[in-house]
Amino acid sequence: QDNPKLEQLKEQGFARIAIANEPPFTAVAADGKVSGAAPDVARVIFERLGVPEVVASISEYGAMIPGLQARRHDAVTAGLFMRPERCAAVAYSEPVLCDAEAFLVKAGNPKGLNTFADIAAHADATIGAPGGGTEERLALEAGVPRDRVVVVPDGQSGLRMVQDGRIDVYSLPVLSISDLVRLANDDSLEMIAPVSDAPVYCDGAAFRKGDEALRDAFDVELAKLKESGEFAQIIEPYGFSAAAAMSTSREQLCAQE
Amino acid sequence: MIDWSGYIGLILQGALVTIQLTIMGCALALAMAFIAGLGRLSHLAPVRWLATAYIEFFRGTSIFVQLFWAYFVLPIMGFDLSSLQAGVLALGLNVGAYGAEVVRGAVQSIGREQFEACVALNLSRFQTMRHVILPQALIVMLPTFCNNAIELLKATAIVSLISLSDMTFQAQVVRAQTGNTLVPFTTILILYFMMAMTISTAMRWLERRLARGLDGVRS
Amino acid sequence: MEWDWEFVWSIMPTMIEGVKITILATILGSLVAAVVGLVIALLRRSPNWFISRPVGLFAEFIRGTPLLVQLYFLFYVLPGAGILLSPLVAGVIGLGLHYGTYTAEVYRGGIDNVPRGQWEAAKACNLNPTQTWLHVILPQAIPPMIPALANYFIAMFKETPLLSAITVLELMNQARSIANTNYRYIEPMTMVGVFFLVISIISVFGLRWLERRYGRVER
Amino acid sequence: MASPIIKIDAISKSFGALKVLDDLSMQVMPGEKLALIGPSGSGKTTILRILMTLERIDGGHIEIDGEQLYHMQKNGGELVPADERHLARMRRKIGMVFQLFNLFPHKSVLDNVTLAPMLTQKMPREAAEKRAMELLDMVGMADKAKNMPSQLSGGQKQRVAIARALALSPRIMLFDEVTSALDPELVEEVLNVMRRLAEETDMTMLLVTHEMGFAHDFADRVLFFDRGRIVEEGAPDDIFRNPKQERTQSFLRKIIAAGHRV
Amino acid sequence: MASPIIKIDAISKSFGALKVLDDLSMQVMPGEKLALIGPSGSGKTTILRILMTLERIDGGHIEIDGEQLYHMQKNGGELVPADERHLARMRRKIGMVFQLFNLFPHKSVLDNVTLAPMLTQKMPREAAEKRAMELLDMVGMADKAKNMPSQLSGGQKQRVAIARALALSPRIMLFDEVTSALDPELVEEVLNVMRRLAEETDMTMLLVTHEMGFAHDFADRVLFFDRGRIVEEGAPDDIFRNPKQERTQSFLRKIIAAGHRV
Ligand SMILES: Nc1ncnc2c1ncn2[C@@H]1O[C@H](COP(=O)(O)OP(=O)(O)OP(=O)(O)O)[C@@H](O)[C@H]1O
Ligand SMILES: Nc1ncnc2c1ncn2[C@@H]1O[C@H](COP(=O)(O)OP(=O)(O)OP(=O)(O)O)[C@@H](O)[C@H]1O
Ligand SMILES: [Mg+2]
Ligand SMILES: [Mg+2]
Repeated sequence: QDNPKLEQLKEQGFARIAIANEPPFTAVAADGKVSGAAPDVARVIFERLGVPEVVASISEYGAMIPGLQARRHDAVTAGLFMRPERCAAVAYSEPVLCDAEAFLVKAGNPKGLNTFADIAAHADATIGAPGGGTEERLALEAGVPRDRVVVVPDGQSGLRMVQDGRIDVYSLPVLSISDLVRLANDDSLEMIAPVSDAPVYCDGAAFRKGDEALRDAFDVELAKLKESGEFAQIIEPYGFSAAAAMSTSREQLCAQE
Repeated sequence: MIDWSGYIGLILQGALVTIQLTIMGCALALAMAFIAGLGRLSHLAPVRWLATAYIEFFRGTSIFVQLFWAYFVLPIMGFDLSSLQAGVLALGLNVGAYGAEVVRGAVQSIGREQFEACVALNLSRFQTMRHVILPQALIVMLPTFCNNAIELLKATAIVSLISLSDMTFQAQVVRAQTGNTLVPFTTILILYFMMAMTISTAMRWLERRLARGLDGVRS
Repeated sequence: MEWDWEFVWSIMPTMIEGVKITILATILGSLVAAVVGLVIALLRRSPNWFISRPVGLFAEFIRGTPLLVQLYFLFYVLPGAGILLSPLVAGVIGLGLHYGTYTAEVYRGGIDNVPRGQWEAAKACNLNPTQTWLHVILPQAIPPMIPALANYFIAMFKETPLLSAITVLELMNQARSIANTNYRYIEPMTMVGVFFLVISIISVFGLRWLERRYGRVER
Repeated sequence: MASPIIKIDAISKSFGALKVLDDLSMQVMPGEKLALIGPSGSGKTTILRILMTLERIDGGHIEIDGEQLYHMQKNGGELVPADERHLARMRRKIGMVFQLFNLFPHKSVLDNVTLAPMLTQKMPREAAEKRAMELLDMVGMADKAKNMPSQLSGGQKQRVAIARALALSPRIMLFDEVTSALDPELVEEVLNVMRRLAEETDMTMLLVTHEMGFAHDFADRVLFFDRGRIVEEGAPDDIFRNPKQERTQSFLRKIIAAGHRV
Repeated sequence: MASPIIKIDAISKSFGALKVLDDLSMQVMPGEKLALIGPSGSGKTTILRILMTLERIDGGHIEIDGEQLYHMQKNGGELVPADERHLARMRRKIGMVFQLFNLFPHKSVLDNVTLAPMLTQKMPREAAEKRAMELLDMVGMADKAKNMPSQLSGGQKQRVAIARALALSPRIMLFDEVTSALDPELVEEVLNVMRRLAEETDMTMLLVTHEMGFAHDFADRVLFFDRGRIVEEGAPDDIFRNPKQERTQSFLRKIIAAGHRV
């Protein structure tokens, strides 16, 4: 099979992946080692494809696709959920990690914000979300005005901003929020999950348009992993459900509105 | 509680990247400062225009914008740069543009009579610059170069925004891992300050060394 | 990727929103810097060692460390101490404090340039220290400093993109938001660059005028 | 008999290792016109600057008009170093005119003269301006009241500086080589103003000068300084015609050789 | 008969609207010592600076040693403006000493003298230093060879500057008021060096000076300039004792009144 990109990766011996440092999707340990469910899956698959190493660089969600286009990364494995317009911009693999959306709010949810629509309806509720992430778009689509959607650089900042009352809601996938809450160990915070007006999303490894051959090779190995049960062994310790990922497909997710 | 030693190690790794960026950026900036600064004094109008365009462009647009441009736009246009290369390029070209004005100002601060003495001694333009003007101008430039180097050091912090794992970036990582903001940021503030002090101490030493020749302590 | 004019026009209104915040932050930051600089300059002249030295060290520290990290500090660490600043306020304070340490040097130079005879004449006229500063020293010291101050004003302007790191929705942040949601970097980033270039070319002429107007003092 | 308005008692002053005034004592009576002469570096300027509190003394006492200048009495009657408030109060009695005029360059001639009365004596603007115009008229500068200092010649500047010092109505005026920075043709206009001043007022005046002829006409008494000490003093005629000390004689010889009038 | 080494033909020079040299012609014979005198602003310095190519001429021609200075012959024989290479070649024949010495402050006395020979004539260091020491010895500065210029008095600096200009062995030396920035007591040491130079070498020398006495002793011929023209020229005795032109007479009268020796 003709796959120049893969040949190139094999030759250089590593693949450059973009991650977000948002546990449990992606994480960087104290020693600088990259872990998290998405990179772990990618590492195994690339290994099987004959690329022994993955080199991760941390990036904002918004910068991932431009970075891919700018050839800064060979793949994005970061919990970048599949959405139609993203499917149009990059070549996704089959689903890997699935998760619903969650809100982080002050204990007792003083403004009673349980859905994106609630936030839109409330006159002065503000929501924080990663720039260029799914949640930012969901909020905007639900009708929250731009000036009430605060772009937050990273999870820790978002947590901090809820604690400090700078924003009312910080939205991330369920597992990310629960990881933040666990780490913060702060009684004044509360998690709302899942958010009912947000669908369950799945991510996949994202490749540059034009690297479909590489993506297809990735898909083949991914399917083998899923079948052998190794897939569940990798992601379930992080709290993800392998069944969820296997019950849907790229085709469905990319069509989902 | 938190095992800080590992995280401090991470920050020190970042410090190495910051130092690397600063040194390479300064080297590029220094080269550009002399090329463009002397270019602006050239007899050839096109060279002068080119130097002026470079200087005004890089001083005019924000370093921030330049960095994002080098990182995201240049590759799309076909220039493949690693993030370190993009960082060094943006920092060096930006600070070099400021340095160019320093070089020009210092050369112009050397009295016209020195140039005339060189004409009377039949030195070529290059010899005049190399042996007479620049050795004197260098001392005038040094204090401002010192400031420029510190500006460059400080500017390296923004490469963290293009995910180059410098000191600021690693502090962010540590913050995300530990949930503690005060410790990593205070640590890097102190480290940055120590680096700045090192630069200014080194420059003062250099200045004294060079000024000695002019004072004529040599006998 | 190709340049897309239609896209440029569609994002123009959003960019202009950002421009407004950028300008607002610059103006407020300059006011803070002007005042902070004066305070630092005056305190550093204090005969009391316990005032002048710590203030001096503080100024050196601020000047030797990156604005970006200082902004993180103001925005994320201070709330831990119960000081909660809105993003814009934190940004303005950060800019003002940082540039205040620069303007302090300008003030110092301007004040030192007032001849000693003026202090003595003020004393012989029996003016008290406040009167001496207000009526004799500052009116003479400030006009020659105006070009240098304006220079820092422009420099600060070009550093406002840093405020995007603490969620201020200024020009750079708007551009990044647009890039994030549309996956297009070329147009918004280039527009930001062009915007800064235009402003700074205009300001070069403004500066020249200021230099002619205030650069020289008659004595 | 009146008591002295200035009483300097065994003061000394050093700059670093250099002893500039050495155990110096002198007294000045109210209304007296004193000329201080002597070679360069002998401490003449320093003594005026000390009286104006531009320098501090290292030891000794100075009494102005019966009050200590650098000391003040604590409740117990004990003398302690003066604080800034005491100094400010004492300075009201003294005015000084400098060699380099030191006009405020950013203020008009009139504002230069009105500034201090308005600020330190809370004089209303009209009153201050009326008085300033009288003084400017006296020094022949009334027509330049609206000018800026940079538009004036040296002699004119110095006359404004004299008016400015007079505006606070000090009891003692100090003049430090007020003509030595002027072009020769401008010296006379300033000296004329000072002559009138000496005749028309009963202010106490201390004058440092190298214009021996003027010192002779102007002064009631001449002090000859050398190396921080008063070597000789007396009536102008005695000092200039019959100096007793060898040092005074050689100084005057040199001055005459250099073409100065005596 | 020898042909002139400098032939200036109808040159003119303006600075903006100010015409500084006006249709000026003159010739200098090899070995001749020429003094250029005249009131301030008459163009004396300008003519030296033009010969040294520090200023360009607006019109006219200059021939040095039979070659055009500002023009060169193209293949066809046609005259075209000189390029930098031609100028550099012509400059080898000319040396200049400036009023303010213009020594290189970052180089020792010896290095000041050796720099140009080593760079422009590729002279090896030893040879250059040997020659430099001879020249420094001639101007009486050999013992200061290792000093920096900042450690020298004005007169010493000027003597080094003369040695530096001589190091390139020019055929023509230009001196522009080489003593006027010196303290009176230092003038003589420089003039002595120049006297020796005039006696011992057959260099052509052009000297601008206000020292009329020196000009008289030194020069074979004196040119009196006024407003960019040569008003009078002749042997020193004729010019200084019996000037024919009214302008020359009044200029010399003024100089004498100001106390200069003639
Ligand atoms: N601020 C100072 N620091 C150090 N030395 C000083 C200072 N002011 C004056 N001196 C020295 O004190 C000595 C006396 O100075 P002073 O100005 O009183 O002399 P003077 O009699 O006024 O001389 P002149 O006629 O030259 O004005 C001089 O040797 C001078 O150099
Ligand atoms: N670079 C210049 N730009 C404008 N004017 C100049 C320049 N150089 C000389 N001049 C003017 O040209 C005139 C002649 O100057 P020049 O220096 O030749 O006079 P000079 O005879 O040497 O006078 P001096 O005895 O004062 O040195 C003067 O009026 C001078 O102001
Ligand atoms: Mg004095
Ligand atoms: Mg001249």
